[in-house]
Amino acid sequence: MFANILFSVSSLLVISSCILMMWTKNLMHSCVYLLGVLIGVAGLYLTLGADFVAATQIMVYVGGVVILMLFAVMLTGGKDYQSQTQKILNLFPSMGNKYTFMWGVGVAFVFGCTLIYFFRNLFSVIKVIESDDSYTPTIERLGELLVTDHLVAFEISSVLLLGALVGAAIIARPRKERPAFIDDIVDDHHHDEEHH
Amino acid sequence: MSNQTLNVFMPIAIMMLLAALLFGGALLAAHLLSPKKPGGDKDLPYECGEVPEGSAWSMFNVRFYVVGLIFIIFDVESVLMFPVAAIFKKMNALGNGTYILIIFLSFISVLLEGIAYCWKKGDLDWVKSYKRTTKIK
Amino acid sequence: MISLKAYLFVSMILMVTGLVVMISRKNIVAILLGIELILNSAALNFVAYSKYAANNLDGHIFSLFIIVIAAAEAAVGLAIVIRFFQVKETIHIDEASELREELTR
Amino acid sequence: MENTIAGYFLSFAPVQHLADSLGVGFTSFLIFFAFCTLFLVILATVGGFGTIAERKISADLQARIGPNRVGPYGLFQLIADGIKMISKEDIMPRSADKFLYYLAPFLSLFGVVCTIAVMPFSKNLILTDLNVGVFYAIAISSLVGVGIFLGGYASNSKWSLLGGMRGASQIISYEIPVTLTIMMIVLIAGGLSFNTLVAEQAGMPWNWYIFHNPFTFIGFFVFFISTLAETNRAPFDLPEAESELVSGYHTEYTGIRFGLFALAEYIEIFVVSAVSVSLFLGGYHIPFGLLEGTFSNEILQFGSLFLKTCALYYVVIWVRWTFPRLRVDQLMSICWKYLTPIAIFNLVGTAIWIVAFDGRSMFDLFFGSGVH
Repeated sequence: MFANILFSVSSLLVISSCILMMWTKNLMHSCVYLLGVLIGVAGLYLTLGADFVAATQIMVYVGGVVILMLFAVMLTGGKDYQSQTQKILNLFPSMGNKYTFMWGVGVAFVFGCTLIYFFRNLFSVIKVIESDDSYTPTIERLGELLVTDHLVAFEISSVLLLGALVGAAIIARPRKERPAFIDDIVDDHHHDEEHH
Repeated sequence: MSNQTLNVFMPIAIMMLLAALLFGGALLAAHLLSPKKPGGDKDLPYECGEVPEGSAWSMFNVRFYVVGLIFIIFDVESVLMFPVAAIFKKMNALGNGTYILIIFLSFISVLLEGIAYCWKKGDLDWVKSYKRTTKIK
Repeated sequence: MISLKAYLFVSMILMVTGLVVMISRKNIVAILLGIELILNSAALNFVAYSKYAANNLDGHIFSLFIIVIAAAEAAVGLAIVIRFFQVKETIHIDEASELREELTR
Repeated sequence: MENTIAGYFLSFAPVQHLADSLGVGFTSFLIFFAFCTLFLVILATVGGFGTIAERKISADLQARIGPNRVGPYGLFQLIADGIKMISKEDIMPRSADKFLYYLAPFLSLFGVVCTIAVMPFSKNLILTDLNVGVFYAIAISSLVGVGIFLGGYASNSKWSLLGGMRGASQIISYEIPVTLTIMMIVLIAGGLSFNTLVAEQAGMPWNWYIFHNPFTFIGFFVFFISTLAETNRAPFDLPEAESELVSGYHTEYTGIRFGLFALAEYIEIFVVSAVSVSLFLGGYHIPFGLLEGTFSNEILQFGSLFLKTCALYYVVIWVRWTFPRLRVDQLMSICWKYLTPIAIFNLVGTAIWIVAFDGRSMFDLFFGSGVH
């Protein structure tokens, strides 16, 4: 019973936040709706008994990615770019102009149909296990899996993260617009220091 | 331990509900009790008594982003370490202590490399990272 | 009881929304938001199948790694966005049409 | 049955009888709801009394008297403050982002209140002893950072924005030493649920994890300093530094909204103190194992936790009136150049200690294993 309620509330939160996220023009609001989506997905994980994944979802996404997104929106001015010529699509501000909208719908439709066509047998092939409300804590089993079956992935992910850290730090590191100009200033500064 | 139901998550949901109720109730009480006298310049943002100059939503320093970047990588690494840490004691009791210690330490050593790199390159400095210049020929 | 199809439906909505956001928006940060949605839908599918079809925890491990990769992707992607903004002073996706920045600036 | 408060009560015959007629799920819901409300009311009251305690103790430290007009020793100052907050006009800046302006205090409060669900008040008075308990607590409390950032952003005031940016970057930075230090305790305890973390700290004070090995002793201070920064307490109160940033991220918040921010902050201090008591200082266990197993055990354990938490709370206030505020660059360098490397060092040291000495504590090694 509780699982059903939790599922309904979480999926409602996810779906409504998704739609609002498409709808809104304000990027800051988009990020906040993303927060709603993420919390809702964490609730769905809980209904599946995935407690650790749910907590990870909240920790990494809410504590990290969303804050990073908010910082990035602030740093880039938070403007959303629209073309001003559309008529009906002004009601759906985030949809771009009508060509991009048509492309989006068309591609999504074709993509979805293709996926459904290829995976149409999946629902009948997979033997779905009817499960009840029972819940088994996952963390110890996850730990064992991480140090046995998925050990290589576990260790390599740390290298991946190191690479991401180094790369992103190099890219985002603050530097001045015109390096040559700054070099002049620095040189002048050294020059002055030598004088004194 | 294994014979549990999803009801263990119920208090979390109830607490979320109660937080919303507390917030809503407080706002409602304030709405009913507080005076409402709009007008004047009281709804201008405070700027030391002067009329505010422009919007505050301007661009900000990249330093904040670099801090967030280092944070998120460390956060993710610590998240991955938690399940391993949770079974550390059990594995040690089973006699696999050295094995799991090597796994754990090799993971942490990569973390240490990351912090050493950022330290060396000055990403951890708040002020100095701005003075550094790169020469582009 | 909740069926597998309910999860797949929510996951589908996440996927489609992410796709629409990715395609229709012109702001690079918004596109990254769409990517997060798509990654979330994939992770949700993994966990759902892990409970209903496989009955082991491999799906949880996969979604953990998806979250890890999503975080790394967001960090690098947003760093590129910020650098791009410093060079071009806009983050319109159509402006990103050159392979190197002009050194004459 | 489950390690929750409902599971505990369902083991009694009358409640079991009730559950037979109402159904286990609904009975659990009723028990959970009653105790959630109770704990929330207790913590909100404690948070409210925190303001008085702060004013009284600071007055004491500065040889003043402090609030003494409302009620005996000024104890009802809390109610007076509450009435004042509610009856103030609610002003929103003209250019503010309305939606985010409403949402920000809610997120802040939400993140703090949700952590109460896993707080161990005594062995069975724990709302739910989740298997990922302490991890969940860290995760959900990171919402406070989002709330503070959005509060600063939505006001569209320069002071607020500066405070919000500072607050967000400070809170996320100091989460790293906190997480690593908690992981060190998880290594020793062998589990993430709060009852597992507290279980082996029973009995004598030298069983507390702070005295487990030298690394945990350092780790306690790392944790304490980091939590001061996490909760925006002085000397880390940069997001709301009065002398630099008018009032920081809540400059534009008036009346009850400001009150909710302040309430969230004071509850968070209490929660964080209780978490550090549970991790390092024996948790709800009564020192020297006095009166363990007697009838009123749960109440005494609750009292033990409460007293330890209040002692730590006193230290927090004491620190506030002793140390001057840090600069922003000092704040960042303390986090990234001192606390984080020390936390990693502690983590490595503890891991090696556990493998080398088979998980035995320092005291155990020195004085044999007979003392417990």
